[in-house]
Order: sequence, then C-alpha cells, then structure tokens
Amino acid sequence: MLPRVAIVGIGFSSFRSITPDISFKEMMFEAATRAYEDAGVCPQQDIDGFVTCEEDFAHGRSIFSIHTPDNLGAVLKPIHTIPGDGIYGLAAGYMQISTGLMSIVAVESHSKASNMLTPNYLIAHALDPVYNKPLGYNPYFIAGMEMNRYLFETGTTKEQCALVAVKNKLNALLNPQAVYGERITADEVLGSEMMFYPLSRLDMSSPADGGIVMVLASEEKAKALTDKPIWIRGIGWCSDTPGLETREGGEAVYAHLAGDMAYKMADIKHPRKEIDFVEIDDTFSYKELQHLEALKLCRRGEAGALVEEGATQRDGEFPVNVSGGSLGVGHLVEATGLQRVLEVVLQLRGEAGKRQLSNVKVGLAQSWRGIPTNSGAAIILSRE
Amino acid sequence: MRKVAIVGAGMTKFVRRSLETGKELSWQAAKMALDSCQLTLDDVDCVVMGTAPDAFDMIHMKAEYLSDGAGAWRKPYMRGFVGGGTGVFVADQGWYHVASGLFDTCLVVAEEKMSCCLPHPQGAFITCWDQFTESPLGTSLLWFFAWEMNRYMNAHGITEREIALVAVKNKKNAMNHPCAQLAAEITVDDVLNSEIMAWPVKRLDVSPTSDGAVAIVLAAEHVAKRISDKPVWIEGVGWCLDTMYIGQRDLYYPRYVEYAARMAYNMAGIKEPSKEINIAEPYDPFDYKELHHMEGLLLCGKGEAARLTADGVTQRTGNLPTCPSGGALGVGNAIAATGLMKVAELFWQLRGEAGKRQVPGKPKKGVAQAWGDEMQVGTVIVLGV
Amino acid sequence: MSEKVKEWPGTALKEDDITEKRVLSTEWHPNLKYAWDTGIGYGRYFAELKKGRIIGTRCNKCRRVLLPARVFCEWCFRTVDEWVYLEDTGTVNTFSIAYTDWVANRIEEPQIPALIEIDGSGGVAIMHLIGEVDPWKVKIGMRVKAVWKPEGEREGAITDIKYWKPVDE
Amino acid sequence: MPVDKVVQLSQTKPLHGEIPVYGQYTFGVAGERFFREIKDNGRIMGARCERCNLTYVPPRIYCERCFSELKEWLAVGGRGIVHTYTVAYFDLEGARLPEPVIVAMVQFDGVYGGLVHRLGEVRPEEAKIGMPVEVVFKDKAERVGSINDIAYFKPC
Repeated sequence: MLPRVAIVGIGFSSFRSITPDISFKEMMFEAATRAYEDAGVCPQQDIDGFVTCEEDFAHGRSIFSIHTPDNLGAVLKPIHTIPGDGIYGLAAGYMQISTGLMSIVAVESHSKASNMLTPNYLIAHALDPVYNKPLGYNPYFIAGMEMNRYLFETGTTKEQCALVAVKNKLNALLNPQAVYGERITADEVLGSEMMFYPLSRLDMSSPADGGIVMVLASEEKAKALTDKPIWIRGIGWCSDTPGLETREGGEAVYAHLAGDMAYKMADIKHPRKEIDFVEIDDTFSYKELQHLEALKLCRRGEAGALVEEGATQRDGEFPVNVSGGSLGVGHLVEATGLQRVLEVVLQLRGEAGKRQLSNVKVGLAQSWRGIPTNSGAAIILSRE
Repeated sequence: MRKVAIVGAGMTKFVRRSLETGKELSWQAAKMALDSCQLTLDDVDCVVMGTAPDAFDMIHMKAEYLSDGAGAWRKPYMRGFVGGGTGVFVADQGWYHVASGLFDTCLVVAEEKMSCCLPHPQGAFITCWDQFTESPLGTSLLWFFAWEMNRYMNAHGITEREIALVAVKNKKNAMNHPCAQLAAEITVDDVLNSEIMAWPVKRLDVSPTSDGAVAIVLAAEHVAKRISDKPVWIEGVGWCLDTMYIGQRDLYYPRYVEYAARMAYNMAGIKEPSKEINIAEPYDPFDYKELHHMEGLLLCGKGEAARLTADGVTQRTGNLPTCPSGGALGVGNAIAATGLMKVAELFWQLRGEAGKRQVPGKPKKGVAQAWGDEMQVGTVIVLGV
Repeated sequence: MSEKVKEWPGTALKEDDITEKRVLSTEWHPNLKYAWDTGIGYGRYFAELKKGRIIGTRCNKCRRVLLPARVFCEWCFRTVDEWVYLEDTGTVNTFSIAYTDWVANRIEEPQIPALIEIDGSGGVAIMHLIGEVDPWKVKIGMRVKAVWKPEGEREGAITDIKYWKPVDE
Repeated sequence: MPVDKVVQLSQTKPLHGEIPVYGQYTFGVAGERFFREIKDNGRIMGARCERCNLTYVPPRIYCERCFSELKEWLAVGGRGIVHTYTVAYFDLEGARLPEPVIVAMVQFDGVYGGLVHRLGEVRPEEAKIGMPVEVVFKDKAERVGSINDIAYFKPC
C-alpha cells in the first residue's frame, strides 16, 4: 500500500495577460508566501524539499534552477527543477514524500509568457532539427493536422469544438482569476479567422502570466496542519512517441496511459461514475474533447455530443473545466497543470466562490505539454 | 524505506562532436545498460532523463525530443534538471522513483550533445546568468571558475602547481578509459605553461566540451536480487542549491556540496566519510574543482585536498582513489552525461569490473558528486556493496 | 561489464567533416527574443544606477543588506524593510584576468572581471570589471571605485558603471 | 520606509534580449544515410524492425518500441496517402501568408510513420485525408541533403 500524500497549501500570484509590475522572482515569492501561509508552514524550518517546473527557453534563461531557491525560501535546501508541466512537479513531490525521506515538499511553476516576444519561434525550436525545422512553418500546423485527423476519425464536428470554447469562456466569467472570460456564441468561434484549417482563432487559447505554489505533506503532517487536506489518490504521466511522423493522429495516447496509471493507483474502475468533475487540458478546443475520450470519461467519438448536450457545463451532470480552462483563464505555459489542480483543490475544499460545484468529492486534473510534445500528466484528488 | 540498487550501466564514447544525434547517443547508452543486465525495454517501468541546458543541444524542450532514444515510448518519463549537477541528480531522481514504491525498475539516461551550440558551446552560458546584472557585462563561463579558483588559492595559500597535479592525475587515469576524449600523459609544467584563458585558469586546467550519453538501470530490492548477482546499492542521496546571488557567498568553500553530502551521508549512516568512503568521483570540470569538492564532500578538511593529492593519496592505488575514471578532465565533460558517468564508474568499480581502471582492494563504498548552476548546486550519491 | 565491452558506441567527427560537407548538417537560428520584466527591486536598482547611485535593500529581521536590490529576504522569507544607498567604492573579493570572451574567442587586451564587495553592504559583492590598472597588479583586497559613464549616456543598466578603478587610501 | 510596489507604468522598463547562440545539427547515423539516398538516388528509405514487424520512416538505428538495433533498410517507394493535413494561413512570424500552404503527414504503404511535408499542385479545398500522393523531388543538381530536397507531394 502506497503512503498517502495530501495538498495542504495553495497560493498564487494573480493571472493576467501581462505583469510588467513584478519580476518572475517577485511573482514566485508572492505565490510562495501565500501557499506557505495557507499551509501554515515556514519554508526554512518546515519544508524538506522543493520542486520547480520550468523550461529554459520559455523564460529565456538557460539552467533555470539557478534563479529559483531564493524565491521559495529554499536556499541551501534540496530543490530541483523539472522541465515539465506542474503536475509532473506534483508527481516528483509525491514520490519524494513516499520514499519517507521527506515530509513536506513545495511545488512551484509560473508563466511569464508575456516576456517571450517570438512564441512561434519558441515552439518551432522544439521541432526535430533535421526532419521538421527546415520546413520553416509556423508550428501550429501540428495542431491543425491533429485536429483534422481527430475530427476525421471520430466524426466530431467543428461546431462541437466551438461549443467547448463557448462553454469555457463563459465559465471563466465566474472565475476572478480568469483573463479571457466572455460570453460568445458558437457562430462567433466558427466565424473567427481561419488559422490552421480546421483550427480557427477562437479555438486556440491565449497566453497569460501567473505563478502557483502548492505544498504537499505526508499523511501525518497533513493531518496536523489542516482540517481540509486534499488527498492525492492517483497520479500518472506518460510520453508517447515524440516524432510528428509516428504519432497517432487523432488519439491522445499519452493522456490515455497517464490516466490509466492514475486510475490504477486510485483504484478507479469507472472513471465517469467515480469522479465528480474534471479540469483537463484545452489548449485548443478540440483537445478537451480528445482528452475526455482518452481519459475514458466517455467513449471515443462521444465527447462532442456530450458538450452539445450541455453535460459538461458547470450545471451539467459532469462539469468539465469549471475554472474556464486555458481557453478562459489563459494558457499559463508549464503552470497550466497547476492551475487545473488549483481549481480542483478549491472546489473540493468548497472555496470556489460563485462557481462552486455542490457535493463534489473526487476531481481529476490533467495536463498536456503542448505542441509539439506528445506528453502529459493526470492527477486524481479527493476529500477523503 | 525501499532499497534500490543499480543493476546495469552503459555509455558511449565522449567526443568533441558526434555523428550521432542526441537521440541516437541516448539509445546507444540505454541499450547497452539494459543489455548489461539482460533486461529489455518491456522490463522498464519508468524513465528519467538528465540533460543540461537546452542551449547545448539547441532544441527547446529537448527531453521531449530525446524521449524515444531514451526508451520512454509510452512510459512515465520525467526530466530532472539542476544545471551541471544534473548527471548525479538524475540518479537520485531515479532512486526516488523506485524508492517511492511507484515503480520497480527505472532506466536513467543522461545525454549531452554540446557540439550543436554555435559559435561555441561555452556561449550557451551567457543565457544562464542573471540577464539584468550579470550577462550585460559580456560574462564568460570561465570568469566564475577563475574567481572561485583564485579565492580558493588565496584562502588556503594553495598554488597553481599543486592544483595542476589533479589534471595530470585525471588525464592519466583516463588512459585506461575506453570512452575517453582527452586521455594523456602530461606533466605539471605542461599545465602551468598552457595558455592562460582566464587567470588563474589555463587551458589544461579545463575539461573539454563533449558529446555523449550514459545510462544506468535501477531496480527495487526484490527485483535486483532476482536479476543481479552483484547489485550495487544506493545508500544515500543528496542535493542542495545555494542562493542565486553569487556576491553573497564566499566562493572559497562549496557549502552547498557539504549540505548535499550530509544529506546523503545521514541517509547512508556514514559518520566519518574520510574513513568510510573507499573511492570518490567528485565533479572535476576544472582541476581545482576536484579539490574544492573533496573538501565539500568532507573527505578531508578545508584546504587539505591539495596535500592529499601531492601525497598520492588520491591516485588509483592510494588510500582514497579520486576520479579513477579519469573524470571530466580526462574522459570528457558532456555535462549531464559526465555526472552519470561518475555514477557508472562507481558501479563498475564496486563490482570489480573496471578492468585496467580497477581500484585495488575491493572497494566497498563510493561517493559520486556533481556540481552546477552558478557555483551553486551540489548533487551527491553514495553507493555500496 | 565495463571490461567485457569490446566496441564502445559513438562516432567522432572532425570540425572539417562538417565544414567540408563530408557529413550532412543543418543550421537553425532560433530567433528567440524577450522583454524581461525588471520588477520592483531591479527596477529601482537600475533607476538609481542611471542617477549614478548604487541602492540595496535591508531586512530588519536579519539586518542584512541585499544587493542587487530586491524586495524580499531569502533567509527570513519576508518583505524587506527599507532601501539603502551604498557607496560606489569597494574591495576586490576575487578577480580574474580573462584572455577569452564569452564564446571562447581569444582577446588581445585582457579583461579583469571581479567580484567587488560594496562599501556599506556588510561585504556583499557585485559582479563587474576592473580597469585603469595593470592586470597583473590587481590583488584580492584591493580598494576600487566606480567609474561612471557620463550622465547623458547612462540608460539604467549595470553597464552605466564603465568599470572600477583602484584608489589609494 | 517600506519597499513600495510599482504603482506607475513609468516605473516599469523591460530589458530586451535574445538567445545569442544558434544550432548546428548533424543528421545522425540514420539521417545521414536517409538523406544521402534522397540526394543521390532520389528514393525514400525505411528501416525495418522484424521483431515488431514495423518499417520506420524516417528510418532509425533503433526501434522505439523494443529497442532492437535496426540494420535492414528498404526503399518504400514514392507514393503514399495523406494521413492528415492542415491549411496554414500564417507564417512563422505570425504574419498572414500571401498564399496558404497545405502541410500534410504523408504515410507510406506498410510503414510506421511517414514524412511531414507540403502538398503541391492541389488547391486547399481539394485536399483530403486519404488522398493518394506521390513525392516530387527537386532536380538532382539542386539537392543538398535536406528535407527540402523534396519539393512537395502531389496528388496521384
């Protein structure tokens, strides 16, 4: 039996489209102080380990770990970076605590996407230098190709994808942290500029800045620190083939396998029945549908109908991305996964304000590392 | 706490520039590591990748690009990163994957293809420093080492001549390493007379830039005992970062290495490292760094490492063989891969399989260490049989 | 295992294998551009440099001066309490005489990069260059003073100080 | 006096910079051979994994699924089908392209993988998933050993 680990503290620095008033260090500090206050811990005395999740070029700083310890109170402490999404960081913290070596671990990730002036080039720089880079295309062609294949294989329509954007932006209106909340119609999404057929402008999330810190604790410490620990019941992560040429066009295999790993750990046999709500990756509108299917929350090809019926709305039978998702909140780069976990924690604690769901006990958050990757993670959290 | 062993290791040659892509290097090392313990990719539960800044391989999110070569196809795959300390850290990270109980086996791969970075791999470092207060000065990587070496010599009255002995020893040790890039028999005078790059650092004080990959296979106790006659146990792990503000630290002593070492020694139950450790692989990107790190690893007192070197204690036949592999100075410095090379070297040494490099007297316990970031990271692993 | 392996993988190339096109290769100029937010601490630090002054902050809990100026104390993990002006004089903590630049090119006139402990900071050093001196006469412990760019040329950057020169005291 | 927040935009001034290094990439053991075959012989090669019964394009020296070393190479022909495609209206700078580009993943018969490339001699509205296409190489004299030695794929 694996040891139990809980999230006992959350903190964030407000999500905004730009943040010219603070440096990334000040952003990390702000999120960390709030998380430590929430958890009731002092970093130097109580926290055994720290994990930060960043990619070098996204920030324009190689070896990002250089710039991390001071901002988290982690000087002369075990701290390391994971160039990956925040949920990978939670997995690292989970494992460190499970070894018995550590009792409390803080996990951080943030976005300063606004500071990156050539974002298309950034993603293009992640392509295979021999087979893909020399073509010189805007890398979002990958999303267009994948969406096209997904629609082809599953019979999902562009209208159904548009409804995801409509729903998530509407949800975002009730989330004070969301940057891109608005009331729009499916026609507006469908009528927005065609970018990479069949992907239109409003099918794509826009970037945001913001920082998040979470404090994890062992069962013993968690019970001592808080009345409302949110338990990590399962966690999984997976990388499928990185080649653009060898990947399954329409299927998110990485999400399927990451989900399976998390379900197995959580002993969940029927995800849709045993999970009350989910926060899953919607970097592009179709991704939410593709991920719903990969995570076995509906059958293949059924996610479009689900959103059409309204089942995934905030007041539907299976709410998806109540926070507003990346389409509504803004895409927080590597902190995106933590933003999803943040929402799940707030909902499970009953602290989600106007968008609070009633009677939720188990939630799932999932992340994808974005184009051109074929990697992602999932985490299942519960009140019990 | 679950016991975790290293059961296999593999590596490529370290070269200035390789024909192989980073993926291919990763596969070559990983395949050799798996073959060495007769495991297949199906037996691998998870993969950990160690590779230093993306500015070397010049690919954003390079671990994603490298993943298939590292054997991560449809597996849990995570990259760990603490700059130059990454190579030993990923062994620690692989340890926590298995020790957590989540996985029974873990393939740990470290890769670096520095030759991709032009006009020179050293240029990658200007993107590391604080771009507000440091990089605008045209800051070179060598400045940092020169400052530290100068401070270290000044604090203890150590001479360049005493330090040069480390380069002589390690390059000679590397003569017996089949993967070595800069093995050579040189003299102290060769080092002292080599061209000044950033005084007190001279050309032969410095390790080269390299392409290469190294992999090890980790297994939980019940698996290790089944598949291996000679598992090498991970007895202690430690990692630590000091403040990012270099002007707030005294460079004469790497206290972050000491903190990481104490963490690892505590876990391993080691009270007197200088007596209990039989063999050491401290990180030696520069010759003085080996001395600096021996002190940080508490293998001798502050300022004493130069004397131990002069007395031959750190020779392969000495009482405390240090960098018997040939280290970064001799084998080459493919950053993350070099750190893991040191762990692989201990694995081979403790199993008595190091061939011509074998340290006599059946060593039982070894420590490997890497260093990184802005003179700031210590990563440590203690292995034993 | 190590001793049993006969053939180690990896294929070394020479530089001219690539330049003479004996093996195929391709180049990519990444074109990654940034506008990094300076934030509160560095923002003020640079604004003061433009005025020809060095500013730090102080944490009243541990009584340390933080330099370059920043808004939180990493040890006490709390917001700092006040701005403090420091002298533009200091002591060489350590230095180098550099004959190569940041991409390992040889340079004729060596640079003298140094860590300089700033007066009034309690021994905190900043990274900068030393000038107006024979490099081989520089010593740890030497006293130095900032040589500022003329006011009109300063732009609010660390390079508003041209270099530091020795002073007799 | 406590340290104030930034309260006026005039107090903010970002520092501009860029990554000043660039990349030079060898093609690797497999890539070297693959592109020599395109350059010199105008043919697309795959590498075979008997164990997994897969032929890789692009070819590799290893099978990503079983880690076997792949030594058997074979020509896969120049014809394939469009596995998926997109019509790209924007370039890398984010500017609107004067003419949209059709970017496709072309799969070859019996092959795991294929090549990502542009489609030519076809209008965007005519492109279809499943459409048969064939490779159009540049003239031999213009080929340098690059993915761009393939001019495009065209319907056939």
